Amino acid sequence: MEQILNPLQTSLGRLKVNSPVTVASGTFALENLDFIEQDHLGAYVCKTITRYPKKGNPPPRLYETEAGLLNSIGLQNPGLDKFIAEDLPVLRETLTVPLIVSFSGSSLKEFVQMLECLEKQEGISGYEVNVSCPNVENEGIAFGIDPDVVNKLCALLSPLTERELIVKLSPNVTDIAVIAKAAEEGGATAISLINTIWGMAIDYRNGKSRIKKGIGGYSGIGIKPLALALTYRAAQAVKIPVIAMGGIYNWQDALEFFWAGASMIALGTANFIDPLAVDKVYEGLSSFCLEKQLKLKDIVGKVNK
Amino acid sequence: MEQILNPLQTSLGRLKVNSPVTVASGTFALENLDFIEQDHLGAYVCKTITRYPKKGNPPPRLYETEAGLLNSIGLQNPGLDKFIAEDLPVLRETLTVPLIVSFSGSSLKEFVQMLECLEKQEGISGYEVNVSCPNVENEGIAFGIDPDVVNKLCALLSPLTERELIVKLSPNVTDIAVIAKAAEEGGATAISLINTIWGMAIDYRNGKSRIKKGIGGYSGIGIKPLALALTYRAAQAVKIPVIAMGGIYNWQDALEFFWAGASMIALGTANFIDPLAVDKVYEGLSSFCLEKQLKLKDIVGKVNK
Amino acid sequence: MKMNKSQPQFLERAIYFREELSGDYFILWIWDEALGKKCQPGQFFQIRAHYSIADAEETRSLPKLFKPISIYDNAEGRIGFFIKKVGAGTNALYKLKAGDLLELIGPLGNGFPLVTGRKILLVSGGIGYPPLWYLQKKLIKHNLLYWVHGGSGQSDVFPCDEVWTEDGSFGKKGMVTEGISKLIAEKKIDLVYSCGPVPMLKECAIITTELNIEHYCSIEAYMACGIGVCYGCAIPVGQENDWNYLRVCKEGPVFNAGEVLWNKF
Amino acid sequence: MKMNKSQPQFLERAIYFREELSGDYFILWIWDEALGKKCQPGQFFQIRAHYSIADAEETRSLPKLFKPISIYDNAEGRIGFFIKKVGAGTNALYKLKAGDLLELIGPLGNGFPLVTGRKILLVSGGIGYPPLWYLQKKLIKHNLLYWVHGGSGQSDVFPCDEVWTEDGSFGKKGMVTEGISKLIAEKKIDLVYSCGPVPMLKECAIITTELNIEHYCSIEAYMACGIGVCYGCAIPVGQENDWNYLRVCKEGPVFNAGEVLWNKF
Ligand SMILES: Cc1cc2nc3c(=O)[nH]c(=O)nc-3n(C[C@H](O)[C@H](O)[C@H](O)COP(=O)(O)OP(=O)(O)OC[C@H]3O[C@@H](n4cnc5c(N)ncnc54)[C@H](O)[C@@H]3O)c2cc1C
Ligand SMILES: Cc1cc2nc3c(=O)[nH]c(=O)nc-3n(C[C@H](O)[C@H](O)[C@H](O)COP(=O)(O)OP(=O)(O)OC[C@H]3O[C@@H](n4cnc5c(N)ncnc54)[C@H](O)[C@@H]3O)c2cc1C
Ligand SMILES: Cc1cc2nc3c(=O)[nH]c(=O)nc-3n(C[C@H](O)[C@H](O)[C@H](O)COP(=O)(O)O)c2cc1C
Ligand SMILES: Cc1cc2nc3c(=O)[nH]c(=O)nc-3n(C[C@H](O)[C@H](O)[C@H](O)COP(=O)(O)O)c2cc1C
Ligand code: FES
Ligand code: FES
Repeated sequence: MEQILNPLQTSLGRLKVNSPVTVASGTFALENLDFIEQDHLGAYVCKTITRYPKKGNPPPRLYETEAGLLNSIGLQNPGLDKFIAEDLPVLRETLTVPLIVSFSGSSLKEFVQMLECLEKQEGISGYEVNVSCPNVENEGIAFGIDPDVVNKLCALLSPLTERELIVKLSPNVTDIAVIAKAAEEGGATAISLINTIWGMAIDYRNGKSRIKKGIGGYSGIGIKPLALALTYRAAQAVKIPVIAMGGIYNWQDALEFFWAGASMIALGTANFIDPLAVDKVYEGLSSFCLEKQLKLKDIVGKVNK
Repeated sequence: MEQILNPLQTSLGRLKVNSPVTVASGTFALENLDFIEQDHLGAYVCKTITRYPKKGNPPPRLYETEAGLLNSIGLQNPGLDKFIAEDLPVLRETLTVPLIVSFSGSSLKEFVQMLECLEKQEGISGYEVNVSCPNVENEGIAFGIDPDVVNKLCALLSPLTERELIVKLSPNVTDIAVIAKAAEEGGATAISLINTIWGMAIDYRNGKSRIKKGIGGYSGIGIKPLALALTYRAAQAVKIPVIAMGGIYNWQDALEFFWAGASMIALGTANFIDPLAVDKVYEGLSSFCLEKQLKLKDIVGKVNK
Repeated sequence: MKMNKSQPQFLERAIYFREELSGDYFILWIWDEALGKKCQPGQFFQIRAHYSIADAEETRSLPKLFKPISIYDNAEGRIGFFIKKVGAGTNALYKLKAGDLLELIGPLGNGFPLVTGRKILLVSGGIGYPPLWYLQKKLIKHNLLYWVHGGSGQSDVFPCDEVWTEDGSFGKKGMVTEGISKLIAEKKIDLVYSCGPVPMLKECAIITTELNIEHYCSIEAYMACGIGVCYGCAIPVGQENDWNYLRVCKEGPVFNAGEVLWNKF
Repeated sequence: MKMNKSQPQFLERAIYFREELSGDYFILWIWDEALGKKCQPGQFFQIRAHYSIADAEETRSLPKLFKPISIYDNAEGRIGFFIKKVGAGTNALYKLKAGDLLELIGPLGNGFPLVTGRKILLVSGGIGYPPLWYLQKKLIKHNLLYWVHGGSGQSDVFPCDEVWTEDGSFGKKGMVTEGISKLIAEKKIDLVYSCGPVPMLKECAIITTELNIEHYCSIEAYMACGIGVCYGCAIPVGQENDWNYLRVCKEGPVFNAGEVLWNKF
């Protein structure tokens, strides 16, 4: 039997990566590197930053449902300047894998300004443009639901950078294929999906909303079938790579997404459920490929009905 | 302590019902009455019928995921004429609770024709207009995503009947509140939600889609947080009653939906999971109300954050 | 020939005996004379390990669907379910001990047509074995029977007249369908009953259609309700230009093999 | 005063002893000397009954979040978790026996500032008891201590100096916070440590602020990651016009009670 050297090697646009496993923005930080092998990550995606510091939403911000997690963080973050001054140097220092910076703006102009600012910084391999956070109003998600706006945003950003330009889409839309296409045509080099879906939970005894803001973002295993359907739809609609996420807890889950058309997958809630999730998914995929003597790339999109 | 006679009594528009518990179209039929007390149902909703017989989708049509069920039935049904000739007489004979007939058309005209036909039949208390089935193309769901079409459909149908006119909405839209409002303004007397959401599952070993058509409809406990969020949104947007469904398995789940704004709830996948679900939910709600000395009506929409 | 139907019931019954067999097979026995009287060979139950909402609150498990399991044996009220552990549902059943509660819906489905004075070939593959056991007990007095069974290896083999294994570890090596034409000729078979995976049934059906031999097969399908409500278990039945999806749980699980549209699966 | 921090670890440890207490309380003990050396009073672990993906495939349960549990005791490598069964997560812990595996992430959080030569009041409510046990063991040699504990009934009561129960079934009847002002005066208290439900901490903080007494409280919050990554456990800390959401798992769980914005909860 011929040995395949690294069956998990893949690429994200121009970026060659050694692992198809990455992490979902907001669910993984440097602290997690205490638990896993950094080399098992194809890229490191940081928590979404905004132009100005954000306090985020009032607590309670979390609630675990029967099959997933509700969150209402509201993009709490220190803002772009502090990110650049304080966080970025540490990230540059610590990371041996490509850094993808997730950011979100409240207007087209702000997105452009933020990108321009980040372009001046070294040690960034790509951006994840978050137009899909359900936990903030008039920001993020307002952009993600309108194909024309998404198209325009990408058309404004793509000429300004040689780095990877990933657009993160919202599942809370009527037709994700249209939005994915709009991003591609605007010059996005990849799309990622899904962000959390709307979710709510109420204490049946007294009617109290489990999270303060009422509606929050729902993630975890319960959204996997939806994430998989949307990954399939989006992957059918565009030629650029798709980074898939939504309820991936183990390597078997991950494989479903590769078959459906994802080039990379990201672990989100799984990092809370199992600190070793990245390692286990990487190793599971590795063994699968070695055993079946295939390259992961070769199964991407090969779902059969 | 004063005794509340029937704390579960409620009304659906003009229709007084003795129970706020009903069943989701396509998941319950006369066969189920062998297992439960018919009186525990506020109404009986039959499987969606179409103008002409439908074969439905090729098998496999079902797959149980970690937290719910994928289906791809494709509205298999005998068609309107056979329904009227064969099923309706038996339903009339057997039912002691109001009958709601669910139907779906492939054009505005067909919806109107079907309603006219059904109007001539006795023993029907209301209609559930299904504009939201994800398992058929160019039918059902195409209507449910466009507020103008939903509005027009309701405006066409509502003058033709004195019976309850319930419109069943799709969760696969960007803003359910807009669609709910469009239905209300068109003359719907109630809305019901949610129908299944997009879902997919793949055999990780060989890439085979678990259901033949690839993407199917996802129901069950995994969709509960989404259903609850959309119920809350829709109930905030309209004054007409909301019939809520989506992952309700037990009476505690049901209470969450009443707090969120539902006047009635429907059990769908729960009927497969537990043949006694209707009885258990009814009895659980009853005990809860008696213990707390309240009428269920009084908590509708009273969620607090 | 007669078809028997009876109203399905929802019941909870304690397991009074549990048998561990080779490989991943086991038998669960319940005892209910009244229920036993309603059952016919080829019928099945939707069964599940007892689940209570209290479990859900106290533990971390979610309730799941019932699983369709054939009646393997039914004598004097002792009803047996012969089960192979293949996934989560059957694994939960596997873990049950005598005394534990089983949830049952049934008896379900049409069952096999019963006959007298015929020369019958029984063909089973893998977990298609159990319903034929109950069937042959009913047929053996008034018919001539020959039973061939196939499995992938020696742990998938059970008592019958002729055994085939895919790996050749027991009996003849190959697919159980390989020897059928010859057997039909040799034994002058005029009726075939089969149960097993769809490819096996299809193979069998091609042979019986060619030889113009009556053939009833019991078909497996993924089920949700089991009682004819959801239309999830449908398979294509009829003529090429006049067919419909029929429900395995209601119009089946036994179908006239010549009427199943094997190419539309 | 010193604050201790150390890199949290992910570990699997066998339970070497399990104690059943009154009501729904129990203690799980693990043994790890190196780990014990890293722990400080007020710190906690994210813990969970061992879960394997094989469990998920074989059974019907889904993996769930870890649960934050304080260090109750830590002596010569014996680390104790004193737990109340309140929901699914703690129930899964309740079911563990000696020998079973526990998954742990920790030690986490800042811990209580340690002092000498002070007159200290410890105030605990319900499941706020465990971290103060470990704390008082560290403080007792070099400080004067008085510990009041409150619970809803007699099964929520544990060794301390003064007990309050809401139903009056043991000790004094009422909320534990009712006697605090008087105690502070009587015992010339100059430092308060508290742990318990937010309303109790708030009440306590109002009193200590009014009396201008130093007060550290350990706060509970719903957690996902436990390591400062998700920002799910944040609470409002700072001045009315200059505040931020700080993470209970990272900047806490111990906060200066005077800096917590109790009205913004
Ligand atoms: C009418 C009828 C009678 C049956 N009688 C018996 C019986 O007597 N004894 C017995 O052991 N089994 C019987 N079966 C099959 C049994 O129902 C399935 O093995 C069971 O549902 C699997 O459930 P699970 O949760 O354990 O596995 P799952 O997790 O659902 O599946 C495990 C694996 O088996 C495959 N699989 C699942 N269900 C089926 C199916 N229905 N057909 C083919 N492959 C499937 C899946 O693709 C998967 O690879 C019968 C099925 C039917 C329809
Ligand atoms: C830093 C810290 C230290 C802790 N130390 C201990 C300890 O030593 N011993 C101990 O028994 N418990 C301790 N707790 C509380 C413990 O974490 C919760 O009781 C546990 O998470 C409940 O999980 P569950 O799945 O069993 O219940 P759930 O199903 O999550 O909840 C059951 C009920 O408790 C309520 N609840 C859940 N979590 C909390 C919470 N964090 N605060 C208040 N109410 C809640 C819910 O609303 C629900 O009504 C600590 C919490 C924190 C944050
Ligand atoms: C606590 C939490 C915080 C999150 N924060 C962000 C964020 O800052 N930016 C973002 O794009 N997505 C954020 N997400 C969404 C995740 O990146 C991911 O899209 C989603 O959780 C679905 O994947 P999962 O099911 O694997 O968690 C967050 C999710 C969670 C649970
Ligand atoms: C097997 C199956 C068949 C269904 N058939 C229909 C249908 O014919 N018409 C319809 O409006 N909804 C249909 N639905 C959707 C349900 O009525 C319901 O909206 C959905 O399942 C969500 O509720 P649940 O999570 O309680 O099942 C079907 C659902 C299932 C699972
Ligand atoms: S399983 Fe529902 S109709 Fe057969
Ligand atoms: S629990 Fe995640 S930051 Fe505290």
